[in-house]
Amino acid sequence: MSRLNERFKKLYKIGLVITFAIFLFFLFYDIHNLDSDGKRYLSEHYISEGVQETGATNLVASVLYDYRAFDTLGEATVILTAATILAFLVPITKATMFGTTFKSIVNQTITLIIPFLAVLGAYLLLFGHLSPGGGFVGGVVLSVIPILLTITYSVDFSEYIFKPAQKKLVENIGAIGFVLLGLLGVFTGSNFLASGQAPFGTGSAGEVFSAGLIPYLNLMIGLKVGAGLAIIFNSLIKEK
Amino acid sequence: MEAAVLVIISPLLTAFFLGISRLYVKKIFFPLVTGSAIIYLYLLILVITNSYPAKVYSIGDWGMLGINLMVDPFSSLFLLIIAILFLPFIIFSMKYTKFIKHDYFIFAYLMIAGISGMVLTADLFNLYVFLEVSSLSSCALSLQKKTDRGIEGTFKYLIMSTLGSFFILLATILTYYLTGTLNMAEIPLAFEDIPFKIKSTIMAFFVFGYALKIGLIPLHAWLPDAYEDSPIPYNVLSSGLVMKSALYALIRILYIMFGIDFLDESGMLTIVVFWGVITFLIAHCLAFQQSNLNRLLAYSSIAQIAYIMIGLFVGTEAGLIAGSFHILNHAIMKGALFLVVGIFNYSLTAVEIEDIKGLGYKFPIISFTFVVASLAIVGLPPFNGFMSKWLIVEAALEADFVYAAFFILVGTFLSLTYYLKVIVTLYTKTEEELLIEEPGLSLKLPTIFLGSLCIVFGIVPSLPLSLMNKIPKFLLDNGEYIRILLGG
Amino acid sequence: MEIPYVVVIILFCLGMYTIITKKNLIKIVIGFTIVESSLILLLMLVGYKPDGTAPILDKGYEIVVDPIPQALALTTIVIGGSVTAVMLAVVIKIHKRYRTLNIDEIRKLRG
Amino acid sequence: MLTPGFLYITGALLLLLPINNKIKYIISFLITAGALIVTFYLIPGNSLQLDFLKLTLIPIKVDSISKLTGLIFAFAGLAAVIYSINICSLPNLRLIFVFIGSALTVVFSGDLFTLYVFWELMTISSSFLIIMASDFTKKTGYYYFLMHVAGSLSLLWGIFLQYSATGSLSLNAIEAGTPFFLIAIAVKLAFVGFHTWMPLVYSKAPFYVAVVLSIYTTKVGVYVMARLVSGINILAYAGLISALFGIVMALRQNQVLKLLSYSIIIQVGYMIIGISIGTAAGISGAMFHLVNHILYKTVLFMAVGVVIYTTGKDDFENLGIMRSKLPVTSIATLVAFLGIAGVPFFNGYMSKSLIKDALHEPLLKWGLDLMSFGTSLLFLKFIYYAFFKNSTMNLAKKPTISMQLGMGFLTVMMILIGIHPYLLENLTNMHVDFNYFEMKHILSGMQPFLWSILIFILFKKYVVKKYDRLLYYDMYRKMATLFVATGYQLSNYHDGKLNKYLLWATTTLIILLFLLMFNSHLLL
Repeated sequence: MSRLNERFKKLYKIGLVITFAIFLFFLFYDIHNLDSDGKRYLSEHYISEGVQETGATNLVASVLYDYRAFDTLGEATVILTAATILAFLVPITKATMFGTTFKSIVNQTITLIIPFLAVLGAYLLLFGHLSPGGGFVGGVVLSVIPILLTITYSVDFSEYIFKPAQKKLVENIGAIGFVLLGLLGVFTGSNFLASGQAPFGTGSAGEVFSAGLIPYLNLMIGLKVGAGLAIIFNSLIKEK
Repeated sequence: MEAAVLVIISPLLTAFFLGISRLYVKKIFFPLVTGSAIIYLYLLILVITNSYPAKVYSIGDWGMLGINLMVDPFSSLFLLIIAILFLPFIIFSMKYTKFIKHDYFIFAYLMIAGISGMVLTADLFNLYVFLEVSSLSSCALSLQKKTDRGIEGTFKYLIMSTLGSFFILLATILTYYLTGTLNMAEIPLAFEDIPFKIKSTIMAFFVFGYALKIGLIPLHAWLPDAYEDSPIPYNVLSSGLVMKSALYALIRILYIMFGIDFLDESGMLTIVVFWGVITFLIAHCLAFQQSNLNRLLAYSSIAQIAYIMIGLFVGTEAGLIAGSFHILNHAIMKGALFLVVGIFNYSLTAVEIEDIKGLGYKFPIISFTFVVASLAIVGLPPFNGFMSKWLIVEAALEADFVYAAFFILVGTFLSLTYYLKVIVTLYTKTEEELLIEEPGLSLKLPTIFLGSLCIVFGIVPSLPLSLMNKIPKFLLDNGEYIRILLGG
Repeated sequence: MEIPYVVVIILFCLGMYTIITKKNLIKIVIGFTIVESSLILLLMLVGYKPDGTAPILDKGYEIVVDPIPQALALTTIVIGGSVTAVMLAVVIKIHKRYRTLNIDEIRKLRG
Repeated sequence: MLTPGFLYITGALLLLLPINNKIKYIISFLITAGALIVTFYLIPGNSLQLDFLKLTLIPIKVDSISKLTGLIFAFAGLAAVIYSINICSLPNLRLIFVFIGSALTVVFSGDLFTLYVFWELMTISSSFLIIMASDFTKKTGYYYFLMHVAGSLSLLWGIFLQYSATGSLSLNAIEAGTPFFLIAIAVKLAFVGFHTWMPLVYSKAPFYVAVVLSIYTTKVGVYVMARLVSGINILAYAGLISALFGIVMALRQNQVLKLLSYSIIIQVGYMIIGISIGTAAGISGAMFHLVNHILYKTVLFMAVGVVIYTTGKDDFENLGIMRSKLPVTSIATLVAFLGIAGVPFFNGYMSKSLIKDALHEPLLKWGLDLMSFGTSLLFLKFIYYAFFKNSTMNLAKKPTISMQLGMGFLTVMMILIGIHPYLLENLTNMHVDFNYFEMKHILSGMQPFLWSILIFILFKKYVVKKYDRLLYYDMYRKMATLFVATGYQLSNYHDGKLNKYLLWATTTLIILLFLLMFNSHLLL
């Protein structure tokens, strides 16, 4: 009897999911048959005017850090929240990591790789408005450095090089910097997070020091994401 | 309206600075928290008093190209709730929290920032982002005690709310796909020539996603679990603001994006009212069974939210006013109730109904506050809950939802059964010698403040209603909202 | 052109199925990541134009894909990643307290 | 305009201040006496309007009926407060003040909203009075509160129906939702079937609570019935049935307070009959009966209260102490007995004969005689135990002066009304063309009393007998059990399995989608 019940339950679940799939299928089919391409005035405006208006050739960066920079502030806050939750969940005392020891060749290679990673990260951060990359990507690359250290050496060593408190500080400075850069617009008489409209202007598109606030915002987000991801990784791995 | 954006930014900044203060300068903790709470209160009042006529603030001066914030009476209602609850919450938590205070206040400020962001934004994706900020930090707050039950409840909360978020995100993406914009004023214009079926499916996703966060039955199961072992001051904000902000977003989306005509045509109004009736009847039955005060109040929150849903979804002007009034009242009443439970919990770690036996004679004023707030939440005169329930029933009758109106009264009776159970226990004498830690003034004062608001708003309901009377103008007719947003 | 949408549907429903049937906490979290990735895929599809190039306008270009969904996708990835991290951390805590990952045994809260 | 109800509520607030005993006495006396004087000088026809939200409220509106009721309420309030001031604690005194104040406001309210608010306030204050009174009354208070709130919610629903049908809240005869108004009133005045709270509360609660409650609770129901649903002839029979039920139940009781509470049901039966006739004579008869009933029933409750106070219990045997040790109480009891039995030249006679005279249907007239007969039979039992049966009881403590003072007031008033029945008419300008001392009326008033004495003497051993408890069936408790069982079942479904919760959620999604796809107007 209970087996029959169990089987019925399973069938019921599968049925639910399939019904839902059919709904989704019809929905997508209907939407797809609609002619909705004519309505993309917003994206067309971004593509045709975006470079002049924001001064960044990377349109994704101009959307992320200029048109919709407020979203970016929100998601930066989400990472900060996540990092704070993880740091708070994990006890402050040192936890041991599963004991893996690597051959010395691994250790040596890591020390060689790290400078390159740092340079790559810095490049991605600083040229985010000109080429593929940006704060998030650069931040992730930067965070790989402490992660690699953690994996190859140990949590202890990694936290000896980059102290948790310092990472936290960098993260908070990144977030505060973002907000303060945004407030710069308010102080110069225009709106919050204004870059092109504020008196400091956009510069000429294509140069490093152009696009108003975007490079600096990129830098701040990069610091924040890098520190945040490092904290998250270390906290997850510290638990046994 | 620089203040509008500062309402979102200032708690964020406070949270970030608290993060630094936690590591390096612990001394500035107290002035930072209280000082910024007071500044925040000032900002809120500034925004609320300027909320009519509605104003638009464009972030980065992009106008229609970027993200806009909009302050209108409905959003200022939520800012008013924040203004009423936040300072008492801060003062109460200062004394109450025995765990790591810094983290607790960081999350609290992040949550408030997320909620005010949700309330003010006029952009669909921005709404989603701030929803995530508030729900993630809300999870973090419910985790603060790090007990087994707390962690389990938080996990359930996290799973359910993430599921809801995904559906909201799915609907948001599809909306962008169909309209090519995320601005809440342009979407309804572009929505006009979208086929009926597509629109109603997208609406179903929105409703489902937000209903998970609001906790309508049977999507409610995480809610009492998340409340059971979380810090009690957090529960005040959780039931008063987190649930409500999801409700706010739902109302915003449905009334502005889809419009009242579509809601009526697709039958959404009928469905939600029926759903609300089912919800509060079951929630009252379940609440009677609880022996844990937090769970009892959680179930009662579900029921009260259902009343609010009925008020807001009967689709008339009176209904919107009544529902909004009940949002405010419920925040106050539930806040007072939770704070009283918080005091009991602080003084003698009581959470079960059995534990509070005889406390009515030991804490006369606090217990009286409890009695007042619970009678108010049941909906007996002359307290504020009665006024808003009266308005809701009147609106439901006016809109021909006679069964809903009738069952609201039945629900009132059912809710009395369990609140009275608690009150009777409170005033039953016991022989036991209780070890009591004296609650200081900083615990008592916020509680009494909220309790007295219950009486004041019950006797002079025109005080808050003067703000709420302007709400329907911006919701019932989305043209007004669109005009102001586009014009700004 | 239709096939990617079918993939989105399949991924979404697979994720949903994982979430509602699996008993292991880690598997449930994996279900969430599957759902999330299907949504990111959907975002990419929304912005896609045939023969479009990446929205970086430093050289000559003819058709550029919609940049907004790409920005949204980045945001979604970050939020999804954060939520997953928090979920995993809570799962670790649960495993430490309850000594199990079976969801049917984690039920101290009832009623 | 100063209203008596407002005065009382102010008094309750004043009592919140930290005060000593002396000031408590002064405040109480000033408030109660002040309220009486204010009520006395209210002019029929006065009213006050107040705008509240979208409603126009009339918190005070005086006419002759409300003035009469208000006067007796204020007078009995004075007596009751004096009676209980030394016995009850300060919080309870506050509650008593709120209770009396809201009862007085109900009486003078001119619209349904005010009526409802203060009706509910009466329920709240009286319930807390019961709950706070002692340790044994917690469950009783719970029961009482739920029952009365059910009643008042029914009133509220009736008001909503009336409001949406007519668009006004004025206090006129009801046009829509009459059944709901009837349920509300039935609970308040303890109609048979809705009476279960009354014997429970009056026997369990401390006696001073019973005194205060018995003055106002049921009478407010009667007053509101006269206001809203008067003249429904069929209800006269219902009142008769209720009264006969009351007689049967009262005869079987072993506790004096229970006997008194069942006898309230009988007396309320008179008033229901009077109101249901609908003529001016009938209604004024009912209102006069209300006044008289308050007087003698309060005195009886007070007397039993003195017995309880001095001996500790309210068994019939304890009543015997009256004759030997409590002279004031004995006199008061005797006067009250003669009043309630309807003996000419005592106060009950006046209103009873008024109601009888207004009746035209023979069946009801017979019924009325039967009720009078039953009542006097009941109280003969009471009197028998109090004065004729030998008792060996001893006084445990002396009754306080304030108790006797309160009782004395009412007794004097009773005698006054009995000797000069036109007093009430003159007081309120409700003139009924009726000669109380016509031989015909005196004879018909005497008959049931004399018959009852005869029957009592003949069948004494059946009347004065300890009965077993009747099979006790309470429908409301059964319903409550059902509610709890349902809740338990529902709560069992929440067994903590996350999979289950997720499954519920998904199912809801699918249902929602289906509802929206296939237009849900048809389904719901």
